[in-house]
Amino acid sequence: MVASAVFILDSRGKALISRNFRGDVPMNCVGEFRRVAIDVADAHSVKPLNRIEEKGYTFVHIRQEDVYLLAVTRRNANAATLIAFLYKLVEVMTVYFKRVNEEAVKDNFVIVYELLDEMMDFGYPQVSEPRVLKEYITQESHIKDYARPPPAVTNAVSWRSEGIKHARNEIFLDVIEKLNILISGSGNVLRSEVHGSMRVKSYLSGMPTCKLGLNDKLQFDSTGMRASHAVELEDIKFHQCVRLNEFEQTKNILFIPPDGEFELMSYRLNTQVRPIIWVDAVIEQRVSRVDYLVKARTQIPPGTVARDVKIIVPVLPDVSSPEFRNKSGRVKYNAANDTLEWHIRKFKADTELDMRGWFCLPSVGEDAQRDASTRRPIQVQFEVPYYAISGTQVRYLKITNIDYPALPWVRYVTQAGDYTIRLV
Amino acid sequence: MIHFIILINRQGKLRLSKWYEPYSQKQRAQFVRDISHTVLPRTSKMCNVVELDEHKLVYKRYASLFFVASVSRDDNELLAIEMLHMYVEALDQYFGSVCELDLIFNMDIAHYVLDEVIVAGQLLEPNRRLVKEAVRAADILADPTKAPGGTRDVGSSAGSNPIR
Amino acid sequence: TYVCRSLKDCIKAYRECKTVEEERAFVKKESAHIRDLFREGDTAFRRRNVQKLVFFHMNGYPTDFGQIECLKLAASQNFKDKRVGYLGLTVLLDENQELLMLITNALKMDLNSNETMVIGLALSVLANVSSAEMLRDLEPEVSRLLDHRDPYVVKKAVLVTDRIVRKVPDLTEFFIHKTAALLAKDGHASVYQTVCCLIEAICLSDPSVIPNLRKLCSDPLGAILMNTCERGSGDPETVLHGVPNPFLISKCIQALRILTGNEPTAVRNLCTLLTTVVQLIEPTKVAGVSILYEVVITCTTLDVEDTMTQTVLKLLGTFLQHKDHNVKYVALRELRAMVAVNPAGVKKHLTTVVGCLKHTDISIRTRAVDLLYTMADAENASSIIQELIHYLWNCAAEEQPRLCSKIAALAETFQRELSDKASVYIQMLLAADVRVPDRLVALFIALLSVSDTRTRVSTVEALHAKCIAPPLGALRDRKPRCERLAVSLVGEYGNVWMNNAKSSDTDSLVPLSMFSNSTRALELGNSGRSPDFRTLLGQIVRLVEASDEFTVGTYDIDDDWGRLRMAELISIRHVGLLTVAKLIARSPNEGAENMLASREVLAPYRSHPDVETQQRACEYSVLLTSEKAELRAKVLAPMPAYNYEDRRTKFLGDMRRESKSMRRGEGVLSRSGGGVIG
Amino acid sequence: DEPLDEDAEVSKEELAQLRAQLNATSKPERKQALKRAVVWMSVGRNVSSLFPDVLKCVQSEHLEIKKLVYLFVIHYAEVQPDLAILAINALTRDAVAPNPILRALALRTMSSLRVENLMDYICDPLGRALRDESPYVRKTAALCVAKLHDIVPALVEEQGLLDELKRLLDDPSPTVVANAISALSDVSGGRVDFSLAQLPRLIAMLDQCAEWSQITILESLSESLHFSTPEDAASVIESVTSRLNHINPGVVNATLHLIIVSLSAMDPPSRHPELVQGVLRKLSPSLISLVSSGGSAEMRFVVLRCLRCMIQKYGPFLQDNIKAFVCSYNEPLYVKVEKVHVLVDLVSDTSISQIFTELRENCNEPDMLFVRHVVEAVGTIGLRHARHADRCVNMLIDLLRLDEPVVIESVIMVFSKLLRVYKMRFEMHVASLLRFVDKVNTDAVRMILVWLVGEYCEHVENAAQLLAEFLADWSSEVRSVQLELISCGVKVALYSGGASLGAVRSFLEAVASSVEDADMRDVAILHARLLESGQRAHAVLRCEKPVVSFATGDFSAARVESVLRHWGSLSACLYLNPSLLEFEAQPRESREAST
Repeated sequence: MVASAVFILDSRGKALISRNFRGDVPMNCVGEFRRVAIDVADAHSVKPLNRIEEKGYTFVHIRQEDVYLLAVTRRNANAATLIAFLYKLVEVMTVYFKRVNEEAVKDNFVIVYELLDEMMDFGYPQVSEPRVLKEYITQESHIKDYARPPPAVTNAVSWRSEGIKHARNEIFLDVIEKLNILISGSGNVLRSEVHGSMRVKSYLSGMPTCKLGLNDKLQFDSTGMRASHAVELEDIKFHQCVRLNEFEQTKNILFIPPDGEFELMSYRLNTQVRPIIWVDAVIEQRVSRVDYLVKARTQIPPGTVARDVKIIVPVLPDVSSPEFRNKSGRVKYNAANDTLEWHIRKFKADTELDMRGWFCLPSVGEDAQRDASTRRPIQVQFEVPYYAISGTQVRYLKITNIDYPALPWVRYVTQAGDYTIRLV
Repeated sequence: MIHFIILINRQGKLRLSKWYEPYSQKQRAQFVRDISHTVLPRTSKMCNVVELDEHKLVYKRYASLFFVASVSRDDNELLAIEMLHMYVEALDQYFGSVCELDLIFNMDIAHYVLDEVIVAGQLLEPNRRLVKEAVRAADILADPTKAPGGTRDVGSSAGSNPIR
Repeated sequence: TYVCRSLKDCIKAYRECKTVEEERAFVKKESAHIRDLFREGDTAFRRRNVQKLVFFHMNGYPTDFGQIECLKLAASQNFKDKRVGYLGLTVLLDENQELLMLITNALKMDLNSNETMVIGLALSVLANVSSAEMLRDLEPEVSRLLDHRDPYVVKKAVLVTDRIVRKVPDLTEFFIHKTAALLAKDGHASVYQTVCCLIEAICLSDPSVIPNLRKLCSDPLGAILMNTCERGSGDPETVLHGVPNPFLISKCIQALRILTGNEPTAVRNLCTLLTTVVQLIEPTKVAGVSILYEVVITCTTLDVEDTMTQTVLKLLGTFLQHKDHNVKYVALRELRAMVAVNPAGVKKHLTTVVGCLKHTDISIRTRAVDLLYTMADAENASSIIQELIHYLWNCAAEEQPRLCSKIAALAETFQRELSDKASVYIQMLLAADVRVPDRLVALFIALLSVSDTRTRVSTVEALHAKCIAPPLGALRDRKPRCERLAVSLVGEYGNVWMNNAKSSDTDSLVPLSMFSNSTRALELGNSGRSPDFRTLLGQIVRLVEASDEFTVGTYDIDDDWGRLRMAELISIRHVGLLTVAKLIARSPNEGAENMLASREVLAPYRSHPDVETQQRACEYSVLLTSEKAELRAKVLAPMPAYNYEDRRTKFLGDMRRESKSMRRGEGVLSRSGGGVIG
Repeated sequence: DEPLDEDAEVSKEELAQLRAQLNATSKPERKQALKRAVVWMSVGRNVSSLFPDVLKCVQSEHLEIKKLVYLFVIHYAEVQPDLAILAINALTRDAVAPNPILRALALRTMSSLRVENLMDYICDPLGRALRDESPYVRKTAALCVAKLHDIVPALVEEQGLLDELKRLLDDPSPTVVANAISALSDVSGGRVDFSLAQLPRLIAMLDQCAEWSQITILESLSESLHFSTPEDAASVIESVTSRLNHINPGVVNATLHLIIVSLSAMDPPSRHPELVQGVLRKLSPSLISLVSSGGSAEMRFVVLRCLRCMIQKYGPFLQDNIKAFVCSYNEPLYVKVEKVHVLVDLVSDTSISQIFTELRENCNEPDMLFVRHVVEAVGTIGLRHARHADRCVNMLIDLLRLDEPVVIESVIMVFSKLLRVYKMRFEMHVASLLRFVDKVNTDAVRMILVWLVGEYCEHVENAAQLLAEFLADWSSEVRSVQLELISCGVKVALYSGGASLGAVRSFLEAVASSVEDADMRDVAILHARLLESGQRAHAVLRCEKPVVSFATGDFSAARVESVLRHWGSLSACLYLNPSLLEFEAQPRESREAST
């Protein structure tokens, strides 16, 4: 794992930030990167790794809004670590500046340099815990009353400092489940996958050790309890505050939470679920016009409501004069993406809606382009509050080592992840 | 003769292009890309002629803008450089003190001025005052409300740097 | 409801986009609205929308749907519309000549207008974008406008005529007298200057009219030239850095030059004029140099007398030392043309020119290389070759192929010994490797096929020592093209080499060195030693195996240089198999042992995924069986010699043609005499 | 509005103005100027001449300003080594400051100067720092040793700093230990020699380490451990499995790396089937998570590339998770392509139908580049699994009806391979492939068509006519096609005789006399001689060719081992030899000059 230098570039490939850690690549190597990854016909399908044999260096890059984050190396470095580091850099900068884009980087370039200085040394990643960094990298610091490096930097608990106090001891849990689904043109569900994430806002005093109980089959098995509504989580990932060895042996989830917001865990299930929104579209292309008929149906438990449903249907690139007829929701033609978007604010359980659209079409047009355009799938976005599609539940959250009342608050929501329906 | 003239800025963005030969869209885009790769990195100490495949390029930089012309192999390069300068002078006369923004927001005028300086790839008029008068006369014909001597609103050029 | 944005707002919004994606989205949206408005037949915003499309077009977005609207605007009676319509047409219509034909009528109307500005606009369009048919259709109108009272119209009409003459040559003769008449009038400076362009166009399109045209035009032109030089064109605003109207003066000289048709009396008259020009114009300011430059060009394209040549050489000497790099560039360029006129005079500058190879500017370096190449002769060729090879090591990759061709041409022209040529090729290959053009590698191989054993052996030995014997380094340190050549030469001459080493004792081989005084002389191999058969075979096999390494990951390297080398390394496998077959088939000790060895080597490749490799491995394994001895002897016998002389002649011919096309005045004015290299 | 131009020259006026501001009396103004100098520096404009003025600002009380000054100093020290020495005073002063942050900053800066003759100044502060009370300073010092070694290796030897580093391996702070490991591996070019005694402590330490330290420890173990018995390996695997639940994909990957390297202690897998299968079962959920849409596309790419080699070695152990490799429309092309490759690798009797359905679906994607890979995948399944070959061939022939040039070309491409594997079995389709001669523009595919005509001239009715068409425009073909034409010509001429015999003979003569490529000339002459030998040449040209085997997979055994040994590294993801990616000390140019 060795990065020679790290750059942040704008969308045209000009360096906004350049930090050379090992002095073994010239700073103008960015030009080479631009040639192979930015000034190319299809910049979107450029691989994240680019090898410049003549110069002997390799680029590893990720994209974030309108900037590129780029690491260069002259060794057989670990690509996975470099990518993980670049994403960590994005995460830290997001904590500092809310967004990571050209504007934010330009406005805060001094801080970005300071962060890079702490987060990497001689090409090796160092401190990357945003909460800890915030304790000693801030704007306008003065040297005399300047904070020492927080012991957390080098301690075993590297994510929380001693002596935190809160008037009300509260902890909020948000269970957010994303449904990724792919439905074929003939209506078969080719893939369905639930990605869960548990985001925590913790405002607890002292050094509390928390214990979390889920209705996970493994947890039940380990306690010997039998439960009918247990779910089988296929893979769980924990924040570094969770004691992994403990979980490995006893399936207990024990942790000392960082103060503030963090993602405690994420999990994945492959169980076959019913598509929450079912969409069917009929597209009829004639000589000088195209007609659309789109039907949508909800498949959620009675009493729940799908919110902000957006059904995005591809249209041909050269249409004009759109007309729509629909009883509910708003439909608009989005020329920028060659799509029509049907937006339904509230979509009740077990209802079906439909929408019709007409476009004019020039009689001459590029068939190849039109053909490629109609092969794109329908995409759906939505949110169903108070509902976890996997059935995952938080059974309890206890604080084991300190005796003070702390109430956990839990919310559930299911959202569309990568939710696509193929037309052909 | 001149085959084409393009104006690009330091970032390689095209600001104006005029083609005196029939090139396809694809070729044009390729030329612009190649030219910006070739011309932009050149330092002020280098000469104003550079060869790129079959093109002989003559260029001159004014502040953030490069004026580039592709000329025939046999052309007098020194004279071609002066021709580009003529065009810049003419723009200056028309706009007062021309800057990149003037050209962005008044691309039509940049074209009209060019058409009075260079036609069919040949120099038409070396006198910048006559050029300005010709463009003004056309302006008045297009919009009779513009009395002679009245200044034209040249857009948002306020507060930006002149290119010369 | 959508409000049609103003042009200014549209450009502003576009410029506010942060990323390329945002820009694209904005343009697509705006284009969709414009499409809708066009479809509805809107006229209120039409002009504004066409201007937006002109802006989008410049930024590379599709705008075909606006072309018809431009036509409508151009045909409008309203000048404001017309101006925008024509602008849209000249910008949006590129190759689409059919659509262009549709505006012929509108143009015809406008050329007959009473309004000077309308005529001027139409003439500009006609001059900038027009097909031969349109010009033919509108020729009567243009011809009439040449007599217009307003010089503003006349100068534009002259340039349209220039285009007519270029595109429709058969109309040329109509304009001869018109041209003369325009010069005779007491006209406007810019009219004279455009007429000079027209004269040039006429002479180029029909050289047979030159004598006639000269009779009519050269005197008035001469008068205009002298007048302007002495008194200026009467227009203080055309004075550049103290030089009166350099554009007009240069154009006059150009026109006069082409009018001479290289006829001795005419040339003498012109020289008299030019001598005066040289006295009147200062060579310090660039504007002055640009005029003197025309004088120099005249001297390099026409057969002028010696005094004039001397004057020009002196001028070029000062140009070469000029502090302005553009002038230096021009000097190098023209000195090259002077080689044909006065080689001795050019040679004086040799050191300065060699110094230019170190200049930071590639334009200057390229010119210096060309000049050195042209000024080479039997006497200085060796040292120039060495300078160029030295430069080959240091120059940019994209310069290398052309430079290699030049070095080869010099060696082929001036080196007498084949072994000396071989030495140049080897140095070139080691310096430029994959950038050496295929053709030169072929020429080198052809050369070896007709040279004596000693040259062959030394070449094989030298390349073997450089590319085959050492352990294989990292990919970027290898020289794939040299390796491939070395492998192929070992196949053809390896046996000769081994026999030679066995039969002769070391002393009988005299060391072959190429230039006793050169800095970078490469000693060709002359050790007289060679590896034994098994070792050599082993080394070839190692290279072949190494090339297998690169088949899987070929596309995971992202630079052209890397890929080029990969491709070269992969083809080493093909050549290597043939070399193995040749070595074994021609080996004198044709025992069962060799046959076994061969089968061992070839076996893994008989089921190779690459079609060509498998084909070769299978064929050669059959040929190398004992029952195929007779066929083998015939098929794998030494290859016949190349027709080296033909190839050499053809190569030098092509090089000469290329450098000729670099010279000016092709076709109309031809100089007598020429340089050795051309 | 800053002129943010790379390599734009900074004018004299701009420099003078900035210099004045750097020396201004007002603090905010100085700070602004300093910021601007650093901005220009970072976009590549040359402001090195401001070095002395920038250095003056180091007196400031503000840490932020100090950091900026030191950033500037590091950037220009190599260009202006004589000026860099001016910074030494300030740096040595800060190296003994009471605040550990400042001590570490000074040390980090000094060791980043990369100027040989300044390195003597660093020895004392560095020696002290390696034993500093603050772990923050010690962790910085550990890496400084590696930096120093990079510039003046002799000095590190001389000062005995490597022993100091090894001592830090027993430091109480896990972060310090991790950096000591990084430094040692940097110095030795990868490997750190651990004693077996240190192993339990390192593994126990994992639970207390920050994420990057965990990665460092795991990676260095993967590089350095050698197992004498499968049981040792199994126990290491056992002890690190819990790391697979870490949320940082970098940690998960490093864990996978160590586990996979340990697994190779059980080679060949067939000897310890239940052990190996058990481990693979444990890894599967993590592997699937890494390639599922939860992670980033870039990480998916890295894992998929390595995974292909893993499957080639251990068989289709993920065959129950086919759905994880179904391509999503929004994924970048580079991920889709790898997923399709993995699908091919996962073919088994149970998964084949599902995989076929998915591949057929993918043929409708708008991106033709992707479809090309899908078609190749269908062919590859046929190549590897004889019992599915018929099904693949039918699908390929069916795909021809799409009439897409890209699809047709790749069908022809893979079909040629199928023919070389199954010989007679699919010969009947050759004629229908040759119907598309006019639709093919890619050189590699044209070469295959030429090969088909030559190899199957008995089955192609119009072989002679096709050959004549090819010969007509041979000069416009690329080298590979021309080479193939030579052997195709001779094959057809020998088979059909008559007019083609003369045509081919004169063609070969033309090649021999005019072609630029020596190898091609040799081949042409060779074939001309064969042609002269008449029927005796048959035995050579139409000799029995062994079946080409594609069954083992896309990679050589050596490549598979190399990828698994370096799991997650660049060489593994790019399928290049690790040696190719290792940094070489001397830059290319200087070597050329010495030649």
